[in-house]
Amino acid sequence: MNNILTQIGIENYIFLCVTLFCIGIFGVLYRRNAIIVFMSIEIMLNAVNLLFVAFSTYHQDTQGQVFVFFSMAVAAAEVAVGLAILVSIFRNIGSISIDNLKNLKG
Amino acid sequence: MTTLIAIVGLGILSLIFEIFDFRKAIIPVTIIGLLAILGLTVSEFNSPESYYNNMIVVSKFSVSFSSLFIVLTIFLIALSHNFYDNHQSKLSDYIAIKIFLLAGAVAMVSFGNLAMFFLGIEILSISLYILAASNRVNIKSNEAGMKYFLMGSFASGIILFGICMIYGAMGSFDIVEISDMSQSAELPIWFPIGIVLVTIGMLFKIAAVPFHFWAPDVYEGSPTLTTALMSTLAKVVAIATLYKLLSAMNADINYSFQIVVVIISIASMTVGNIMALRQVNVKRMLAFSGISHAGFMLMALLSLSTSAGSLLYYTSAYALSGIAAFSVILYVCKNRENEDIVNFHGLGKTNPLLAAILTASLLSMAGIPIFAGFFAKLVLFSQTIQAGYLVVVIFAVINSIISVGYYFKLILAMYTKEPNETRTAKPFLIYAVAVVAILLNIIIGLFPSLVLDLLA
Amino acid sequence: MAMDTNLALVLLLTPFLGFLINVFFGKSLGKSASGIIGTLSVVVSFIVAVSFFLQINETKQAINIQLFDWIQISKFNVSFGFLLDQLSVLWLLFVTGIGSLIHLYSISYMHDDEKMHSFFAYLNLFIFFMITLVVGSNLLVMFIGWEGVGLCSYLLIGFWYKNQSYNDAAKKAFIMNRIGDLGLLIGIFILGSLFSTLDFASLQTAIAAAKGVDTFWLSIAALALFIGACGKSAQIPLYTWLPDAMAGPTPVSALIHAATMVTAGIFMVSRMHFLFDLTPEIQTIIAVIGGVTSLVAATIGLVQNDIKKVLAYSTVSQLGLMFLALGFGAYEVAIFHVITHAFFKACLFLGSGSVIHGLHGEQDMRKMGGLKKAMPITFWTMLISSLAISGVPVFSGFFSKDEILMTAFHHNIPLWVVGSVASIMTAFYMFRLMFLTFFNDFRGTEEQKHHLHESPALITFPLIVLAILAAVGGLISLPGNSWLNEYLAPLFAKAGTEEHHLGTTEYMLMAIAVVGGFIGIGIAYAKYIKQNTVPSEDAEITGVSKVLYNKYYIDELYDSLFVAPINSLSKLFRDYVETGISSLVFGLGKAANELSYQGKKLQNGSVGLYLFGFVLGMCAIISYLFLAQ
Amino acid sequence: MNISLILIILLVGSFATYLAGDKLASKVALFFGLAATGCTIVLLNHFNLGENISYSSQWITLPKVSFALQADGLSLAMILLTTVLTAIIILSSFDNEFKNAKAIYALILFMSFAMTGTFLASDGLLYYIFWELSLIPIYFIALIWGNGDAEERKKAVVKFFIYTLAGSLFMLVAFVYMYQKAGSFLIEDLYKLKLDINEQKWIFTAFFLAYAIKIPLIPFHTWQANVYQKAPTLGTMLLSGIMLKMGLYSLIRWQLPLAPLAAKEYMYIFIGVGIAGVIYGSIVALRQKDLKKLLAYSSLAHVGLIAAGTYALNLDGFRGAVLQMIAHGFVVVGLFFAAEIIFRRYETRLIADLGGIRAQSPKFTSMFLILVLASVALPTTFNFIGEFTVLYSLSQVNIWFAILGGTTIILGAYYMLKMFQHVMLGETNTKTFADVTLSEGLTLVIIIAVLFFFGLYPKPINDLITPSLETILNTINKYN
Repeated sequence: MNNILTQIGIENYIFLCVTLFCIGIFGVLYRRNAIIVFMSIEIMLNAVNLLFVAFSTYHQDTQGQVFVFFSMAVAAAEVAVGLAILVSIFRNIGSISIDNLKNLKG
Repeated sequence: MTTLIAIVGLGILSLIFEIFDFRKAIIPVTIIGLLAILGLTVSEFNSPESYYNNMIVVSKFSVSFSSLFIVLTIFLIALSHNFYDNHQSKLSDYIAIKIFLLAGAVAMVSFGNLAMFFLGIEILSISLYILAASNRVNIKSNEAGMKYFLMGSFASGIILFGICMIYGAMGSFDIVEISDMSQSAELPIWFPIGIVLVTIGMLFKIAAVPFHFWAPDVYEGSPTLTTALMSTLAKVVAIATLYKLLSAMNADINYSFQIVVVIISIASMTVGNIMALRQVNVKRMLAFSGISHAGFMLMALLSLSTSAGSLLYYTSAYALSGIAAFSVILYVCKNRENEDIVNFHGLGKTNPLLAAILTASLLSMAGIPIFAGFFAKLVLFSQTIQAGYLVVVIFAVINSIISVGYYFKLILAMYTKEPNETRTAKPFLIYAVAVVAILLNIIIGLFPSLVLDLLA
Repeated sequence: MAMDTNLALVLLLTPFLGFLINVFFGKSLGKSASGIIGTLSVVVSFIVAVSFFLQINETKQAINIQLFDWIQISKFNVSFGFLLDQLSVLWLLFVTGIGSLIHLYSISYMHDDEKMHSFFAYLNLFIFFMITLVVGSNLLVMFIGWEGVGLCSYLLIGFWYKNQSYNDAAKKAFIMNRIGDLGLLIGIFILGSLFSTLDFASLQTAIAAAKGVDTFWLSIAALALFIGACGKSAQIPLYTWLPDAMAGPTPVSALIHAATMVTAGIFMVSRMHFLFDLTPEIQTIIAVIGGVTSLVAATIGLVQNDIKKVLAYSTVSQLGLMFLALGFGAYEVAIFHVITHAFFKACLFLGSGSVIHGLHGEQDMRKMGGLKKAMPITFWTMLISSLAISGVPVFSGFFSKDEILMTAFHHNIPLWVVGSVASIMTAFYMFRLMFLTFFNDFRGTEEQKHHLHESPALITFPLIVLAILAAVGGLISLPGNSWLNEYLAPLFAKAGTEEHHLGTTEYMLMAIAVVGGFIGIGIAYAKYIKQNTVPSEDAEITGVSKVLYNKYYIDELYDSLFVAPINSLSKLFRDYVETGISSLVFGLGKAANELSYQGKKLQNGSVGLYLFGFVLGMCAIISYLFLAQ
Repeated sequence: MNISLILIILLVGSFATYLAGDKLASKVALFFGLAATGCTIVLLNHFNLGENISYSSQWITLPKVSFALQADGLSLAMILLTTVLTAIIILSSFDNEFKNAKAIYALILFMSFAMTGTFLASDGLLYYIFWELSLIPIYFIALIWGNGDAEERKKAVVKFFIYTLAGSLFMLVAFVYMYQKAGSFLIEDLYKLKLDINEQKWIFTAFFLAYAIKIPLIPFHTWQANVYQKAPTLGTMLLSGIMLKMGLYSLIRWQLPLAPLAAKEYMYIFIGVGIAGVIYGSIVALRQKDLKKLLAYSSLAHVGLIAAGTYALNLDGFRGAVLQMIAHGFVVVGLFFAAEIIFRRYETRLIADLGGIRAQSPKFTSMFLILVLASVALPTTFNFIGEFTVLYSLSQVNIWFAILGGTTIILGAYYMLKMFQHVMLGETNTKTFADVTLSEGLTLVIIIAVLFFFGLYPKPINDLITPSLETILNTINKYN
């Protein structure tokens, strides 16, 4: 493991993850379909997870990998809640486009 | 530590009660339980200690803030009796969720490790998403939940990324180690970036400009009790955590970072107050006032080393008056389709006591003397001037003047308008909560040292 | 000394007591009772005054009584005190003396008025304040009386308060006096800060001692004081209130606006003579103003048809003569004329009152005439007084006026001319008055005609007394050996020098004055007896006489210069400035609201936008913190 | 036995009044008002015997705030004014029928409690707290019991509240700033503070904002006339009689000693402002249609003169100002009460609708006239003493100030007599006007008695206030 890191270099991992993270952000910003927004958020989280792993290898320290489990679990829980909310929205207005959520404003 | 465990236990207990159908007993039991836990927590005040190799660190700071959270939760649960009386079947869920939320809150202020911090904030957030959307049939509630969820998880992503960066820089999640290392001269650039990202995430939670957009919508859409919870408990937790985080990370050393805080704080005050002026929906108005108060609280971050006590004081003052105000709102807007000011017309005649309480809490928020809000502002001003940011104080003053404008809109509606109909019901718990909350507010207003000296 | 104090208090407080009684019990006491009480209270003070007079005349010692500290100023205290010396006692004599006569007169004159008791209350109050003014031992105590008499004249001019035009006259009088009072106050301030005392005695010594004092400030002070005098004694430019003051009941005009109050200015100047003596330029101003006033007032008097208005203007003119004398430092001369004038002018007013009484309120001389037979006593008394005022020899006026003119001649020929012309005119209009009122045949309505009757004894008695005094009053200061001058000598250091030995010039002057007087009378006789002309109706008056009849349009001038501008300014402020400022204040609130309104549009409920803001903020912060540095 | 007793009496009184219920409220309130007055007099006596009647105790450790009440001649004089006027005001409203009377009387006592505190507090923050506290009751009094169109009233009152609050908040900032320097809010520590001229200028301005709005001085006066007009008369009395004096008192107690250099530098400007107020107020008063508004503007003129006197920074100025404060307090309360009496009879305050009252009510007329004369400072009334002393002090600064300020005795006479003429005189009014009732008469008589007594013998008050004023003057002159 270690030598791979030395070959490639931690920076590249960081760039990769940042790129992924930004892709996630742009996804959140530009897509209107709630499901896809969820997925973009997932991309963000997973980018971070990947970075965690990379760092933990870099530091030769397992805490980072443990943390990944935390964040996965949390992400799962979040999505579960999110989907639940989405379902009830779909029940109410029959659409999952977040552009329809404009009753509350001003 | 025991606090945390006890709280979780209590949450589970309330779920079990549901199974055995002791629905009636849930609220009393939880309240009693929480009181017991409060005692337990307070007893830990003078015995700072850390558990599970610094996962949880019990300090004066954590204890005092957790006690505040517990008190607030007690109020909120007491209020929920009347609030949920027409869907009893889910009562235990609501209570349980609130208690778990409290657990998250406590975890957040007493974390010794970023993992704990992350878990805490997620527990808090997720419970809040659920509560916000808890009124399934009401599209507004759904929308509020959805908006909060989307942005909240986005913010969590940012926080997570920040934590990751910090980890990358320090190779550890342990606060103590991190702060030790942060003293050393050369730090990788990731570390400050990480701190900033985490800070931004927390700023979102306390709804500071420009991360505040969610607050008004979510506050308006969510069930009123949830709004109360968000505007009091959630906000307080977030600011306390941010404070702890930054003081642990020695972020106040950096001047340009303080400039950012200054700008954000001024912006929050101003935007919050200006926007609140034209609101007709009371919850929405309080949301904006909450934003401005977030701005005030941020002033505490300008003198990290000294302002723990004053932050505690400000948050308690704010939260208590918020609780009092919301309990009146709960009473007034029960079984109404909205929370517009119209509903408050003539409250001064139909129900002088509650009107007086609401007035008092609003005056406290506006910072009129003998109410705690005044001293809260005073101590913050004093510290900020000491820190050399007179300009912030000037803005704060101007904003306090603006804020009077909309607080008084409500007071005027209560006293000068004719009542549209009379309310007969006099739910005991709401009265009790309102009175106790405002009394506490006045007491700490008259004897600020009670709170101020805790963390001095 | 204690004796004196008590006496002084009696002197001062009996009229006040009378006032209180009349205020609180007047109505229940009934008219006659309240009248008698009022009169008695003044008579008492008169007696006390006489006793003081005898004492002073005996000892030549001024009595100085200090009661208690009144106002504390950092540099000095002002105490409540009385100063009874030749001057004040002299004034007391004729104030209380004529006062009692006029009270007596009023008992009958006001008997038909339902508010008689309040009338007497006011009169007593006036006497009280007048005494305070005269006996005050320092400028501020004098100021109490000064303002007090102003108040009383306000109350009495507006005595028939249902008539708003009377109230206007009262208000005008009060405010014009106030203008003078401000001057007086300023003078007091300056003197106070220069010499840190306001007490007459100590001021005199202080000013005498003070060599280093900047004479500029002294002159300012003197001028300020003189402005005060102008207000009270109706001199140009502040004289216009006096003619309007005739709105009050006739006894009031006699007492306040002829005999006593209006002479307060002369009193004050003579009191402060030690100041004026040091400021010759101010004295010149005084002389000039006095002369001009006497002439202007006389010219106006020529054409007035209201019997009281004529007397009013003659009063102004006579006061002008007195100031003329003051201007030349001839205080005792001025005082002499004050006294004689008090006699004959009071008599004239009361006489006119009796006429008006006889005609049931008619004041227009064009509707009188031929009253000689109907009311002989009134006629004869008024005739004597008219002779006196016209300066016909042996009558009192002759001596006093002659003294003034002589003094004027010795100092300043042009002013002497002015004075002489004024006195000729005086002779003319006084006899115009007499002829129009008493000669030829009655021009009033039939109904009035057979009600014509002589007034009752209570009215005629004071007339007779005053007429006698007017006739013989001159004796107190005969040219050559003047009792008055000697009496006042201790007061006015250089009084003696003013004494003129009677040389040819003096006799020549007397002759001129007398001839002038007779010329005036003659013209009047020719015009109103020979040709038997009657002044034309207001509408037909034209040319110069129109200007005169309208008093040179001075009132109109003042209105357009001061009153109107202030009022329109007030309107401007009220309607525009006030609203302007307040809308400025509201404007801030409005602006905030507008901002809020715009802000609501930003909060448009779209998650996308919110997140965009979020990210934007985040980028801004990061770029500021990391990319900028 | 110390001065906190007065505060206790008033506070207890306000609760007791509220509990007493609508029937008894006025009586109970009057009782406590008189109790406070009596207590004040007793304490005054102790004070004159040289006893120390001040009270001080630690309150908040951090920031260091102590509950310090200090009684010197000046504050005692003001308290005497407050308590006596409170009693008078309560007495004056005996003939009014208020809805929810217990509340309004309780508020009155509470307000007088707060104002007393303001006059007593010798700790900056305590002072500020009382200062703000006094705002709440009058806000509700004016809002709930006021007269005229509700919307208009609301606008006026809210403007008043926000405006005054705005001013005082800047004062708070100034206090906090000084606290950072001095490490304490205690007045003596603040007096010891040596700030440089620029700091002083800022502090002076901050204080000036607070006081100029409260007093009010032009151009910060726009709230005044409307609120005076809209508030119920006893509210107006509280405002004009006492509350406005808080501002003037604070000039002497706080602003000038804390920023003496600035005060000296700006002296002429602020005297000018005061005198401009005199002239402006008098002129605006001339053409007012509403009796209460007219009185409001007359009050504006008078306080302008008082403020000018304080800014003259000499003993006479201070002394005259304080005397005039007290005198004006009484006379203005009397005048507003006269307006109220008329309103009770005729249900209007429009001068145009009045007139011809004198014939029907000799007693009322004479008392009203005396009050009018007092307010135009006729000698032997208390107001003359004050006005004379103030004008004298101004003449010490510059004779022109005295002359311009002196126009008040002309213009004042003009608008007051004009008002009197059109309100009271003229043809007998068709509507009958009952003469004063017992309580009305009593109230007016008391006021008039006070005015005349001190008009003839101001020495007691003079001796009371002079020493404290001298100490303050010394503080002001500490720099040179």
